[in-house]
Amino acid sequence: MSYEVKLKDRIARVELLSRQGDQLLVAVDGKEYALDFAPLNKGSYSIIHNNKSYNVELIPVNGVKKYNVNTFKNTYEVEIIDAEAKYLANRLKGQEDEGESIITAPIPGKVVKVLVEQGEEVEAGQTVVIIAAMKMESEFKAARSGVVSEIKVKEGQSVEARQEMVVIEYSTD
Amino acid sequence: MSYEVKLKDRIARVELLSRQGDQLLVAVDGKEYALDFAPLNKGSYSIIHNNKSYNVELIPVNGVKKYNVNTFKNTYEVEIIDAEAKYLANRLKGQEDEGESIITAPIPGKVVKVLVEQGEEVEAGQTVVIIAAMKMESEFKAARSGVVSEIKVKEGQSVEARQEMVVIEYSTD
Amino acid sequence: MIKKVLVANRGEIAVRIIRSCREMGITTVAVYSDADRKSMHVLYADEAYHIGPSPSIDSYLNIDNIIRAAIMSGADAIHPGYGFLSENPAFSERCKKDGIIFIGPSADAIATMGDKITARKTMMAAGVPVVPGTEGKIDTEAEALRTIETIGLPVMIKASAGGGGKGMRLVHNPKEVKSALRAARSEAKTAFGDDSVFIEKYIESPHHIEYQILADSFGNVIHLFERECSVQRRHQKIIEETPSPIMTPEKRQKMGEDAIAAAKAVNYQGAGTIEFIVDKDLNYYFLEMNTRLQVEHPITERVVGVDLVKEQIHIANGLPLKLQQEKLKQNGHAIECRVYAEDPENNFMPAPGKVTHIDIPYGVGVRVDGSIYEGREVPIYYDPLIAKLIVWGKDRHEALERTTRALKEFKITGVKNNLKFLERIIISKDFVDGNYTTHFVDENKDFLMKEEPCDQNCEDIVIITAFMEYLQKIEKASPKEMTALKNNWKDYSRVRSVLKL
Amino acid sequence: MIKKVLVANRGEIAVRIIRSCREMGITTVAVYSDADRKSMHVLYADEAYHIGPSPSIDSYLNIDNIIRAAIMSGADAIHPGYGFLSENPAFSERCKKDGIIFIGPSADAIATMGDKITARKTMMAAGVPVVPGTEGKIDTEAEALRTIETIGLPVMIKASAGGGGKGMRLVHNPKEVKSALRAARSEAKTAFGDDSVFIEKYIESPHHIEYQILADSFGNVIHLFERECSVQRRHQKIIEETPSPIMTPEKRQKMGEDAIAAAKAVNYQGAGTIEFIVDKDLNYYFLEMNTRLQVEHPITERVVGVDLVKEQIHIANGLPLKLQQEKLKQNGHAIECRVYAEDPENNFMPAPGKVTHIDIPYGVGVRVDGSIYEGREVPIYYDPLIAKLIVWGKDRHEALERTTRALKEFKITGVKNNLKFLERIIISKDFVDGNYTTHFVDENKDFLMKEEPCDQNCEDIVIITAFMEYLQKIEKASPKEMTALKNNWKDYSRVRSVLKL
Repeated sequence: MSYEVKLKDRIARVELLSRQGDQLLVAVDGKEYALDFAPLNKGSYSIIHNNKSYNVELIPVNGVKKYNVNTFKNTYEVEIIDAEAKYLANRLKGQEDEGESIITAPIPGKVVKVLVEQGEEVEAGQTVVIIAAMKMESEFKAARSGVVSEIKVKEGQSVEARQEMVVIEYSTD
Repeated sequence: MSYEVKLKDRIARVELLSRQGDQLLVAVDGKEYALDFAPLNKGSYSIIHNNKSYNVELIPVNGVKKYNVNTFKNTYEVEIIDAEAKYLANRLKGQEDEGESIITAPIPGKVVKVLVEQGEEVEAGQTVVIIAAMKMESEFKAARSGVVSEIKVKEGQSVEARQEMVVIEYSTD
Repeated sequence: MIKKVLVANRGEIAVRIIRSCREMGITTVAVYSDADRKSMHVLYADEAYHIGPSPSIDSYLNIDNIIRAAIMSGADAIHPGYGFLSENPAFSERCKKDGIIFIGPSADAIATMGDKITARKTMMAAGVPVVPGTEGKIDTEAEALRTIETIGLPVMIKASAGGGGKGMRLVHNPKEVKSALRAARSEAKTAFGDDSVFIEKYIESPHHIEYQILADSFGNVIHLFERECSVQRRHQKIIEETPSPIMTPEKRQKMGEDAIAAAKAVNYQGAGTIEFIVDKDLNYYFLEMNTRLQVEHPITERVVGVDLVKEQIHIANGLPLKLQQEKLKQNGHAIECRVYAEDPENNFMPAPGKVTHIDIPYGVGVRVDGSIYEGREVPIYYDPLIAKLIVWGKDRHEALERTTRALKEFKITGVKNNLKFLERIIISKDFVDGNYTTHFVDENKDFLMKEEPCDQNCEDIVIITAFMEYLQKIEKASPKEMTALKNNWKDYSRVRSVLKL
Repeated sequence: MIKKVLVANRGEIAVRIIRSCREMGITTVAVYSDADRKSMHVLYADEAYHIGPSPSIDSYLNIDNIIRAAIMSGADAIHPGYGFLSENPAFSERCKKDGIIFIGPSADAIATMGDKITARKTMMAAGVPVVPGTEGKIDTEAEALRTIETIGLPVMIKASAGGGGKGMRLVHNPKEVKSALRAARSEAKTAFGDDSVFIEKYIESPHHIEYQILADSFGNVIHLFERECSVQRRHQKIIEETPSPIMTPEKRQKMGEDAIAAAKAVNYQGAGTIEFIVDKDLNYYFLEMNTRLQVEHPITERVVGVDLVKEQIHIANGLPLKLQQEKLKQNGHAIECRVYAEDPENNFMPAPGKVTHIDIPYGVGVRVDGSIYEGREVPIYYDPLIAKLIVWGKDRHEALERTTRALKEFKITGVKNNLKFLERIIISKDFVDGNYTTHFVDENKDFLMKEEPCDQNCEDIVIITAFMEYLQKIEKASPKEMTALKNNWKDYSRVRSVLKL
């Protein structure tokens, strides 16, 4: 069995070469690892590699292919890229450039400022709207450059969580 | 739905009278309870009854009908007695009086003393064998009166966990 | 004697208060909004009363509903915790009127300290140093300029009823005075319905140091030493420690005496905190008084060896303080880290969500106060504080190394949180050196945002583990589930992608 | 300076040692037997080496294997914890020979204190009171009777190499002397290969009070006050507290001086404990010295404010003690409860099993040291200690009420344990009064075995919850699972029922 696994910017090819109980031989990008790989409870593993001890916890994020991974030192997001995921990524890739993006409020609050107008061109990182919630003001920025196609909120208005605020159409360049 | 539930010596008849989301009306031995019954995670419930708050955790023991139950103050063993369990209990009841009981070692250790001989009559609570394990000596007693039908260990001998030590045939009186 | 306490709060502080009540054999009553039916304080209390919809204004700030719950439950006292109604004089007054003991100061003391100009005047009369500036409110540019001539620039124009940074203007140049004055007054009017403003000298690179005090109904007032609270983000504290690394024994005693004088000036009763602003030369000035328990009270508890909630209850019971000032001592060093459900990479924006996994640190010198559990949804309506880590060491050095150890053991998954950010603070040079002001987070941004490096081996292990877990899931998945999987993933390929910020 | 420590132990003490090493920046090496591959100390350490099969004799007592792991890992020091090889002079010697720092005393000190007659003689020479009795070993009835004439009855005949109650005989009547002497010598011969015995006065209703000491390589020895350890079952401590409720300041100082004298008499180095037996008139006698860290060391850490593992490492590094006797103070009161996987209703028989659920207590004054987690199988091969609850209060009263609160919050499911039994001890009248001896558990059996009453409402709630959970499971169960259920339950109706005791 072999899959690609994504960790931050890196996509690694992983292959299970052999397995004898908890003793694994696995290759990551061609580098071989002989591991004592002991499952603990629900997504926790104790791994010993060259007498180094790793305690790794996996917590699934939305389904089976994405995990939050905790080690003693760090926390990662890891994603399994199987055939389906690849297909999906390709389809999305092709489409999203002509798609649109909706900026939603993650928490309930009040619209303090709308900094753009309909039809206005925005650049990636540009602040689009400011929300006050839990006594704090938070800036919401455009993820990529495009054109504001719709503004769904007004200054002073209260918004609910997940309420749509501003729609941006991606540039096609 | 109605079942019998066993807690210690008590067998209570429980019936779900109505349910509206987390709002339950349940009768226990005819006494009605209107409860706000909120499931938390895996077997944990928050229950509010007449503004009293109960935090109850259920941990299944061997399958689905038996639970260890933790409340803030106490810990209980609770068993659901459905039709199957009743049938089972009846069959067992009829048979166990003519059955036999095997005293097994719960932990590995060494037989310090065997206090009975084959053919000897023993009374309920009588010490049958003494085991030394984890630096402690533990006495093993007959659960009910009967006759020793077989002794499977010798003094000084090491025993493994779950090894059978003494077989007692129940009296039929 | 108080037999039953209603805790008019939620989250970790409600749980913390209930713990001390339990130890004293006092029955506890929780109150909860719609969003908090499954909150830990509801599970942990003996009784629980629903007090309204999720927004605080309809529940935790609803005096009528809380008083009704107190009366129905037969509670003889209410503990307000911090935030919500804890510094609302009307609530203190209402409890008194309805014959319920309010575990906190009188309405009068709350009101006096709640208005900045009144508090300032009261402190000046009591001989407690205040930031140089006007005694009362000012109305004209001429008055403002006269004050500036005396105290020098820069100055801060502040709303008397102010808070949360509103109605405040920093002035560096005499030419800005007129417009700043107008802006501050108009903002104050809008925000608080009161356009009174005053002028204070602006303290650059300040330390925020506060004193815990306790005062009984017999006029006995003691202080329990200082807490250093200069590590802040968005004007909110995130790490506190005691003793303060910049304090001297002389200054400690002097400030302690002034803290007691401040409390006595308002006939204070209960637990309270005098906040001082301290400049680099250790000149200190009264900033404000918090007339309630503070979030960071546990570091004082640890170093002085008291249970402040129990002390509050004893005082509310009309008992005299047993603690004596001259016998109090600071033993060792304590640090508190506030764990927030927030995203440090996104300007500390609150990040509610469902907690899927927690690892809590244990062992020598570690205390955790929290209110989350696995499976719990952190509500979107309230403060994002979900836990506090309180660590003690025999000296500052040990407290720091222990805090680092505990933060590494601490994991919360499912909601974004600031645990890694806290760890970076604790190991940053300025913090280790005890050399920091309220500008610390801004000044150390680059270091604080960096990740601890991990060699390729370590990353590969992570990759292998995820890979193996996935393999196992696939092996275990029944054909039915696999089909569902296949159908699901096509749904994701919609044209519109909803951006989640 | 020590950079890498191998911990030659398992369970909670291994985890506890690793914690302090981590705080000091020291790399840690765990060792494990077959049964301990998934033990917490293995998960928590930086490195892990397998050292043999499950029985201790083949792993944790196997000196060769442990030394090999130390050499392979490049550890420069070994911490032995308690039990296992911690008091084995050969192990201390072997470490020295192989150039590995043994974090503990010299082989000589261990050997001297390990032989009861030698220890007794050494203490007498140092002026430390010992229980009246023979100076050396005795061989004949006549010698025994002469001794008895001097010290009076009852007396205890004890094996010199003894331990664990073996080779001991209590004599109430002169007529029993001859047979008791013969029995004790024969038992000692069998158990220890050495039939030397001696006679001591038997102390009725004794207290067991011990002193923590620290000694560096420069001859500095300090004591860190006493621990009261009289609450025992099966001659094993279950609850310890400090200060002792029966101690006076004068006695405390006198015993402390004697504890220091005892340690100095063997040129002791490291952390150690002098155990005294104390009668009802506060006469005290040297009982034995434990030349290692004790299970109950955390209560001293809490009240005195030290990290004893760190002190051990500093001493092993050849550093002088920084602590000074005259500056040490007992702050407040601490209680330790030992949580065992055992069945109090069945004569405290060890009860290994799989931990299915844990709730751990938190909050002010609570520390938990443990080594279990959900899903963990408690091995059958080792000591059943699975966790320790250490609680602090500003005085004994608060420590007691807090311990009760914490024990109520503490739940371990899946393995039988003594949590409820511990709670009963803490609330029992004799314990609350501080009026107890080593006979406490026997004398309070009836009270300790009782369950806290629960009204019918509370039982009904439990019944309803189980009922609802069952209903939901039935609703969720797929037809396939229901069939499996139906097939399974017929298997139970066997004629033979296996009794599990």
